[in-house]
Amino acid sequence: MAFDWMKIPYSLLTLFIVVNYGFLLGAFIQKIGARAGRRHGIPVWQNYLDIIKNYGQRSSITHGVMFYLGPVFRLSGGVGLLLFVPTIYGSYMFSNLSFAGDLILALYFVFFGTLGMALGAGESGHPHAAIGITRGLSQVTAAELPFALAVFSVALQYQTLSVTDIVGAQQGSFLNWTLFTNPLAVTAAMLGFLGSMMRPPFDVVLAPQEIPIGPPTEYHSSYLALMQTNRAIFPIAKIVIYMNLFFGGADNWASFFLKVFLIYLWSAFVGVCFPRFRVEQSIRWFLIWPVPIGLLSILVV
Amino acid sequence: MNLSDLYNRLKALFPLGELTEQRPDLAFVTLPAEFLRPTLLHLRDREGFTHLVLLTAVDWLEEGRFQLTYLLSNRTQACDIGLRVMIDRPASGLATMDSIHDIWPTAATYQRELREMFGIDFPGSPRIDEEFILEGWNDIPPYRRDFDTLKYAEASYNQRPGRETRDPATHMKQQLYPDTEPGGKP
Amino acid sequence: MSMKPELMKRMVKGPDGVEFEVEPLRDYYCEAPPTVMPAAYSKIVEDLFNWARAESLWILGFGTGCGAIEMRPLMTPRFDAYRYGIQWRPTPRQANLLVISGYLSVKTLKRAIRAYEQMQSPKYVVGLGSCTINGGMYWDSYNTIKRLDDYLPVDLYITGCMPRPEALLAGFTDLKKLIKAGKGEGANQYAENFAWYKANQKQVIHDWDMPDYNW
Amino acid sequence: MSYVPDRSQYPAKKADGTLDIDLTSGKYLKLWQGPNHPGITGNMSVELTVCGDEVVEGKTHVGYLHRGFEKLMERRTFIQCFPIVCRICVPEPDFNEYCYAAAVEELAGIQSPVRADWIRTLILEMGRINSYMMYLGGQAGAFGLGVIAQWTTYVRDLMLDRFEELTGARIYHMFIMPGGVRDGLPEGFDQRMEETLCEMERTLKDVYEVMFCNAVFKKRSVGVGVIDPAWLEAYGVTGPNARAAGVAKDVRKDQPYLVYSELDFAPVTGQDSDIYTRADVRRRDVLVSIDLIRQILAKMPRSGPLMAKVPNVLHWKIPRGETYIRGECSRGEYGYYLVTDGSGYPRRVNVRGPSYTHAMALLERMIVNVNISDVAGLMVSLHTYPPEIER
Repeated sequence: MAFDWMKIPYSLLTLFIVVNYGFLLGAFIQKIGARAGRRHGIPVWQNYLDIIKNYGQRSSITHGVMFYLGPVFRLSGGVGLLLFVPTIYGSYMFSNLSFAGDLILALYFVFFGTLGMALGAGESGHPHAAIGITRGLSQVTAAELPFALAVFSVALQYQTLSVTDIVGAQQGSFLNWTLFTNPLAVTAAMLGFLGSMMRPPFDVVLAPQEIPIGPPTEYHSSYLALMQTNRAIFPIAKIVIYMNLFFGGADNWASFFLKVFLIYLWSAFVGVCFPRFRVEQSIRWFLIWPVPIGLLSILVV
Repeated sequence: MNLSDLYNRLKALFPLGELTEQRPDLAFVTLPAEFLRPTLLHLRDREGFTHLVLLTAVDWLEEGRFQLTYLLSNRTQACDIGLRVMIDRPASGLATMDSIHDIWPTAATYQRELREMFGIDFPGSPRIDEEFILEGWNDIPPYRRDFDTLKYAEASYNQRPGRETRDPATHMKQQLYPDTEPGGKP
Repeated sequence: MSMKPELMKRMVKGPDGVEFEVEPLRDYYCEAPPTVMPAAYSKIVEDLFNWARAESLWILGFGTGCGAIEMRPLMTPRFDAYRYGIQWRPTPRQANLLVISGYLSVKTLKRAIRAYEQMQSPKYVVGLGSCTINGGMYWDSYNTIKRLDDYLPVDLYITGCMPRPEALLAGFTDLKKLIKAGKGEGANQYAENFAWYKANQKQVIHDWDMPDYNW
Repeated sequence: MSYVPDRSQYPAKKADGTLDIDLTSGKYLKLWQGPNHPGITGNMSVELTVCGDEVVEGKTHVGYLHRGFEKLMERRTFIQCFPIVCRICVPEPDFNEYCYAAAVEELAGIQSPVRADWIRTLILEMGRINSYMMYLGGQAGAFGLGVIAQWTTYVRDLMLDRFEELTGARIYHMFIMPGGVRDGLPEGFDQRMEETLCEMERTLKDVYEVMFCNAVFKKRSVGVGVIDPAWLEAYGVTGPNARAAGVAKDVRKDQPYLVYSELDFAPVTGQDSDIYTRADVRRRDVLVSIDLIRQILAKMPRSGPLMAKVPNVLHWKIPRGETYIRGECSRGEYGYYLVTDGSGYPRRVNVRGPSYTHAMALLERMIVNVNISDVAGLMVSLHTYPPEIER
């Protein structure tokens, strides 16, 4: 089909909505975590203030070109991931630039940001950053493995690689969701999801008590603000993929917000009540539990 | 355990000084420096004083001596004995004493502190010459009696004007007890 | 001045067998003195920035003295400082408020200076407790500095030994007022009187084995 | 599936037993943990030499908090020393006050009143609970379980309120004077204390379920950081660190001071001396302290003098003598060695803090071959407070 230029402003609109929702959702999840600690927690608009403050810092230093490009890569990873999956199913405005075979592209984008971050933080030359990168790459790889397996199993199940078609196949009653038609794959993917969200028990990459605070150690003012923006977009984009693949997508913004919030909450709840694994322990955990489930799901399909 | 009995048993073996029974479960004994190591080993292995509580020094400036106190504790008998070793105190430069870090590894820490704070050297003790607490110290060891901390502080740090410091004795005498005889300072 | 061996200029043979020269003081730090950072051109933008800076204070998690013990109650349920946009940052790069929590021994002063210089401007310093003002309890101690503002540009002092969390919250509220009024220019003040501050610092830090300014 | 490290890269030992570490070889990395580090206990620093993911050598550096108390006290009269001793150890200051007061009383031949002894015991136990609460939060936080710190600090604040109504201060109480205590219990103190203790027991129950029954926490802490019982005497290990190794070292039982001989309790011990056991011993020790406070409030005399007869403090001279007073604080044996020379000023005061041995010699011995991730947890599990190392 011919490329429709109108899609570009529309997808930018999607981006705008998602960014704001990401900021608010992040603060809200933090408030929920604070509730567990009998606190009130930060105000919901705190993230905006931090962003403005960080962009408003007057001085900033550099460690080289890759140090600049690191947050940029990360941000483009998040944005790209978001732009190439349909946010709202069936809506012309918010189906973004998705085309056939975009599932592989999405998988690539999930990893893209981490790699860019690794390169950038490596340039900063801080030992804590270096240790954090080695931990992060190994753990993210282990966490992506079950997700990839689950994605393949879903792709086999629906005989397509287009997210749009997969979502379309899940419409109708919620019994058509992959959650019920292929529970094994969903279990594997959700367990892997924990690992990729950088929350306990899999946040040893950023563990403040051990390597403060991992890869972003040297990042400050504007760089940090870029990464915060990405921290708002990237989880949402990832959740959008999960939602489309496993939870029947969303056909209007209301259900979109609701589903994203619930999926996000899943990782937050686990995060509040668990300490963190050591990196080799977490990798072992991923290889023992989710990966076999993922393989099993492929076999079942 | 009765500490005077222990003292008599030890006196048969080593030339000990007088015994000061501070409490029924705490006594101090003076002994010459060369007999310190055998006494410590005897106390640790035969008498069950296995716990080195502390090792510290007292600066008797007037007598020109350092007093090293090795305080040992016997947990099963619930009593402590402190060994006082008097070593002579050079007016400037390091005093010397032999190290006991091979008997109690943790003594190395105490000896590092004594080396820095009193200027007592323990040759052979691990990391003895590294800086322990102070950094870039350029005066006589601060715990010696002839080091005046107030003078040093006023000389090296600029004070904030407006702070009054009075001698409490005279101040409280004027304020509270105008009728008492003046409090003496040494 | 005693130079630590790992700071000396030397030839290093890497794992790949290539010989190269490292001079840590030159390689790892930049020695350019700080410059005065101008405010944003338009006043509205600067006011917006100041408002955001005031409302998101990121404290550097560096407990330099006794006062640090009241920091945990400050961050926990009873006095929940997160409500006011106050958070901990573990690394000086991302913090913009350095809380000197209590007396500073000379050894800690050295680390505090380096932590302060690694923070990004605008940055603020809050002195906690009487001992940062005039020595307090330790007025005659040979190892603690007596007035903090000779060595770092202090924006605010919080008195007490030690200050209660309520006092800390009140102090931070006042600091926010200062910043919103555009008075929180400690970094520029440090840059303007750089020579004076350095002279004071080197007067008490006898083994100065670091660059004059590390970022 | 236990973690088997690759020792092929490890440094060889030199003749004098020290490791032969060539930093220019690129095999080793120097990591400074602290002083500006969230995982460090207070303001100290550990210089780690890591090889791969494991520590091959660790050196403790202290002195960032040195104020020279032992020098300052030599130029202050006996009563002037009293307000500054509590500054030596911040999280549990009362032991400084008690040990100093008891030492002065012994050398001056003063007998503190019975009622004062009971109140002193009460204050020491309250301080012990505070210190343990700080520890539990820190131990969980070192392994990334931040919520425990929130809960324990919340109940610690409640206990600080009791301190406040008793002594008038949150942290530095300056309540145990040489000769007795400043004041008696306020009105209705027992009942409010009882509420606090109940709240504390509830919180400890939650802590037990979330922290000690947590699979991940066990995986991190069981079998990590073991203290060999053979090291106990060599490194002068005391307190919970020794009790977790199966040795019931507790000054409160071995050499009862104050009124502990009239109280009924048993030292808490554990067997396998790892991080988990040390944490569990301290958790159970809090329960013991709670029980002790209840006993004290039930048994203590409600009337009687609070201060013994003390000579005019302005020219209070104490004859020449030396003594050592010890108490069981939350980290181990806390002691004051006081020497007087007949003048109005102490000749020499030496503070023996348990962290002095735990954080220096013992930590440097234990930290070898530990994963970087566990260093923070190991350090916290020794429960060291830097201020009492360097005074």
